[in-house]
Order: sequence, then structure tokens, then C-alpha cells
Amino acid sequence: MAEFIDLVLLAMLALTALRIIFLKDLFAVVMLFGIYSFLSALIFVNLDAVDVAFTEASVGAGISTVLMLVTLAMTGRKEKQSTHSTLLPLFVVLVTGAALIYGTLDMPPFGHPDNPVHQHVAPRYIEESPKEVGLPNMVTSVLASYRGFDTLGETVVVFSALIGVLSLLGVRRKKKKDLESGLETHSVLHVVSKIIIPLVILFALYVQFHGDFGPGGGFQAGVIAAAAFILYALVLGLPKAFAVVGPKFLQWMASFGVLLYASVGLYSMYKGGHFLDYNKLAADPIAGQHYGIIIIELGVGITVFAVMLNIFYAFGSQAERSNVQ
Amino acid sequence: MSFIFDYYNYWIVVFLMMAGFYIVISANNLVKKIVGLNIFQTSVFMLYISMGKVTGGTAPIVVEGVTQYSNPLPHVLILTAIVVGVATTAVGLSLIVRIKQAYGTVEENEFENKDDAI
Amino acid sequence: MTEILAAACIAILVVMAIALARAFKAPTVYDRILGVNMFGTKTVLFIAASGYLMGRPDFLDIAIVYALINFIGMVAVLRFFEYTSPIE
Amino acid sequence: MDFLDIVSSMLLLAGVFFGFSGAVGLFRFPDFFTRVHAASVTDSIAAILIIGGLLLQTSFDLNTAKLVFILLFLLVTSPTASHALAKSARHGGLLTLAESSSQDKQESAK
Repeated sequence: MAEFIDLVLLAMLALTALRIIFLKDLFAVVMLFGIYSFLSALIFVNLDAVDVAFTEASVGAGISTVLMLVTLAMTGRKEKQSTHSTLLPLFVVLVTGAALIYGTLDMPPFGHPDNPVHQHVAPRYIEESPKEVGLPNMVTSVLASYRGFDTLGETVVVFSALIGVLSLLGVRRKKKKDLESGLETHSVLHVVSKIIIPLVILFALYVQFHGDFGPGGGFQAGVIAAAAFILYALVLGLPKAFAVVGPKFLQWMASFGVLLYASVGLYSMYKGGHFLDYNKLAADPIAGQHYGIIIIELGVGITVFAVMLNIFYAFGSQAERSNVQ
Repeated sequence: MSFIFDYYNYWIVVFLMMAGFYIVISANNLVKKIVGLNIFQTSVFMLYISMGKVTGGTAPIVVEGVTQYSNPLPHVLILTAIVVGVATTAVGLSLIVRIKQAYGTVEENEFENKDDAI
Repeated sequence: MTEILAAACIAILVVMAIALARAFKAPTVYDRILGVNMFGTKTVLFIAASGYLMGRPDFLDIAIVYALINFIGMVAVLRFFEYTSPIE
Repeated sequence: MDFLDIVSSMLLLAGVFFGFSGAVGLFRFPDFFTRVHAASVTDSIAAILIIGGLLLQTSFDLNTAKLVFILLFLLVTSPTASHALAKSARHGGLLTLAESSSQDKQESAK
């Protein structure tokens, strides 16, 4: 049954990609790209990667699609007819694709337990991590503990993306009369959003602190909390969202999250261990691992929340300005 | 039939990768190019997750009575790759917005011509 | 019971495919948004049903995220659609 | 198969039937507003029936709470989304079938 679902979903994914190639209406392209992200998340669930599906559904389908829609609001929605010939790209793609298909025949068969990927480090993670780290979710163990240094790097990359976007666009506060929400007439939407936003923030907190036991964690929770505020900004307009959490405050929050993460590493060095060696944080190594993982997940969550919301603010204030002019 | 099931995921991955690649090299519009890049990126994610799947295994979260789990390592790599991917997408889109403000167009051939005029 | 759940999953897949077809080819842009929205809600139901089919129903969190992101995507489409000029 | 299972499978199949009829309505109905009607009404009833069917499968635990949360969330957001979409379409100048046909008549009368 799982194979059959896999077959159908992958076929739908391929059809969606094919349709995106031929569509000229960019608005439709972005909507289909949202569907594409949703479908790939569904396939990740089917292939047992629930944490990845969680991330793809919230980050890929949510934030990317919203950012692309804002960009389209500024750049226009019609793609002009291409001037160069399509024959050469088609030829290149077909040749590369044929070579890659030939290459896949050397791959080990899908899903076989004896494949080389499953031989070396994976069995150790599967068998030892519940004992060494004490968490049921192996993905969180590997992400936060075994590969904690890597995750620190990823958090810094997300932070520097914020710096890049802000230095390119910047967030400017506008005079109130310039900014008019396009959805001001939708009263039903106002009421419903006000009801569900607290629920969404509650759910984000659940994802943040339940990530050790089920799917979830700092990355996902940060994005979901940011999505709640994005909904607020979409429905009620940017000035009201600025009044709740301003861009300046978010910049402080983003750097605070990264520093929180790094300070855990420094503290463990102070305690006599290596950088990010959580075993030294408490007398009992397992308890130390728990403290370390909760704090660094919190740091990741704060950074991702602040970065995603601030990027949306930057795009949104540009869109409002180009709309007013 | 089992031959098809053994390689089906990889073939779809190659197809998606080439679809994204085709959009990137043939489209003039920069937003569409970003969509193509994202499609390409997702196909790579799909390749990793397909390799991590073990038939008969289940998601790598400990439950009682299960011994066979899928490989957690690709999941970790891809989880962080998705977040970094959206961060780079955001930077790319903000570059597009700046290009629109500077040249008044986001079509590749049009602003190349304007560059020559300047 | 497993057969009923499997049948329900397959039927929801078929409904998803029809909604996808509407999103591929639509007479007006609003029809396309309608198809995308219907696809999203049916996906939520599919995840819930397939969780029980596969015997790991503790992944319902993902269905909640889907429902949430689907709604926000819908609001964003409506919000920014008004900025762009229609072509159809 | 005990009583609960039978009720649950009947609910599931009924929900699937309504979902399917809504999908057919997306293609068969003549204008946009009737299509919104077909999609949104069946969306709600299918969500109630399918999640109700799944609820009978749970022993009373965290999963029950999550399913109820999903159901409430869908029941609040899905009609709201349909309403906002129909309202936007109306403001965007889309006409119902009756209006557009009467407009056609007026134009042919001129």
C-alpha cells in the first residue's frame, strides 16, 4: 500500500513540475509551486521522514510561497514570451537526463535494508542515541547533539540571510495613511484570524517543546510562530503588526537566539568539556544532554522566528510602497 | 515489475531535476528562474530521503515493539537544508526586487539590453 | 477495517487528483485558487487517514500544520492578487 | 468487526462520497459561484464525516485531542477561505451565470 501511494504521489509531483514549465501566468506558477511543496511534504511523510515533512510543509510551502507572492506583487504577473530558442536548452536537458538515468541503474535498489547507506553510521545512531542522549526522536538527537556544531552553522546562515535581505531592502516605517490593507473590507476574515492566531502560537509552543518526543523542533516552531504573525500582518496591515513586534526588536531577537546557542557551547567549555559538549552541563550526562538540547532548540526557534518575520516585513513594506506610488 | 519499483523514485528525481534545470536555463523571467531552482532543490531532497527509506521500517522515533527504523541521518541533513534553502530564496527574491527598482523589468534579455545602453 | 481505511485513502487520492486537474487548467484565476484550496483540505484528511492506515497515528501534527499553512497561503493569495493586474 | 468499526467505516465512506461529489462539482457546475458552493459545502461535511470516522478508531488519548483540533480548525478556516474568495471574486467583477446571460441579452437587444 505504501508503495502504491508513493507511485501515485510521485506521478502527481512530476505532472505538477511539467505544468509549471508551460504556464506563463506567474501567479499560477507560484500557486502550483505551493502545491508542489505540499506534495513533496506528503511524499516525505510516506517515506518515514516526518520531521522533514514538517519543515517542508511549514517553510517550503508557507514562507517561500508567501515571499514569492509578495515579489510578484512588485514585479508583475505576466511572463513575457521568451526570445531565445528552446531547442538548445531542451537538448542539454535531455542529454544530462539520459546520463543521469543511466547513472541511476548503478544505484542500490530502493528501500533495501542492505544498502551501503544503512551500514556505517546509521545503525550506531539508531541503537545508541536513545541510550546516550535519552530522547525518543533520533532526528532531534542527531540534529542537536551529535551534529550540534553543524546546526549552529545553519542558524548562522539563516541569520546572515536576514542581514543580506535587510541590507538589500531594509524595513522602513511608513506614514499611517500610506499603508492600507487590501483586506480591510473582509470583516469575517478579521474575526476568524483573531480567533485562530492565539491557537497557532500555542501550537508553535507545543511543537517547540514536544520536538524531543515527536516530530518538530526549533526550526519548525519558529516558522509556525512567524506564520501566525504573518497572518496578522496580512489581514490587519503592516502598521498594526509593527505595533505588536517591531522590526528593531526582531533584529535584537535574531541575534539573541544565535548568541544563546553559542553561549551553551562556551558554557560547556567553561565546565571543562569541548564546545557544545552537553554531558558536562549537569552532574548526570543524560540530564546535561536534556538541558543542552532544550536551550539550543530555543535559540534556534527564536532566531528562525525573528528572521522569517523580519524578512516578511522587509518584503511587505517594499510592496506597500510600490503599491502606493 | 520489481525492477520498476526499485528505481522508480530515482527516475522521478531525475525528471524533476531536469524540469527545474530546464526552467532555469530557458526562462527569461527571474521569478520563474527562482521557482526552477526550488524545484531542482526539492528533487535533491527527494533523492536523499528516498535513499534513507528502509522497506518495512518506520519513522525514526522510538516506539515500543519496533526494531526496524529508517535511516535518520539523511533526514537531519535535509531538514537543515530546507531552512537554508528558504533563506537563500529570500535573498534571491530581494535581489530581484532591487533589479526591478533599478531597471524597471525582471526579464533577463530586457535588462541585459539596458545594461548595454548604459 | 484496514481495507476500509485503504479504500478511503485511495478515494481521497482520487479527489486530490481531480482538484489538481482543476488547478492545472481553470477558466478563471479564482477557479484555480479554489482548486488549490480544495487540494489543501483534502491533503489534511489524507494525512489523518493514512496515519491510521500505517499504524503511526501520532503524526497528526503534520496535518495541523497543513491546515494552517493552507489557510495562510489562501489569505496571502487574496491579499497580493489585488496588487497585480489581471490578464484573463 | 464490532459495532464501532462498522459505524466508523460507514462515516468514512460517506465522507469520501461527499468529497468526491464536491470534486465532480468543481468541473460540472456552470459558473464560479456555484462551483464555490460545491467545493466549500462538501469540504466541510467531508471533514466532519472522515475525522468523525477516525475519532471512533482512537482510544481516548492525545490523538483524539489532535483530531478534534484539526476538525475545529478546518471547520473555522475552510468556510472563511471560501467566503473571502467568493467576496474577492465578486469585487473583482466576476458575474453569476444569470447576470452574464441577462447582460448578453441586453447587448443583443441593442
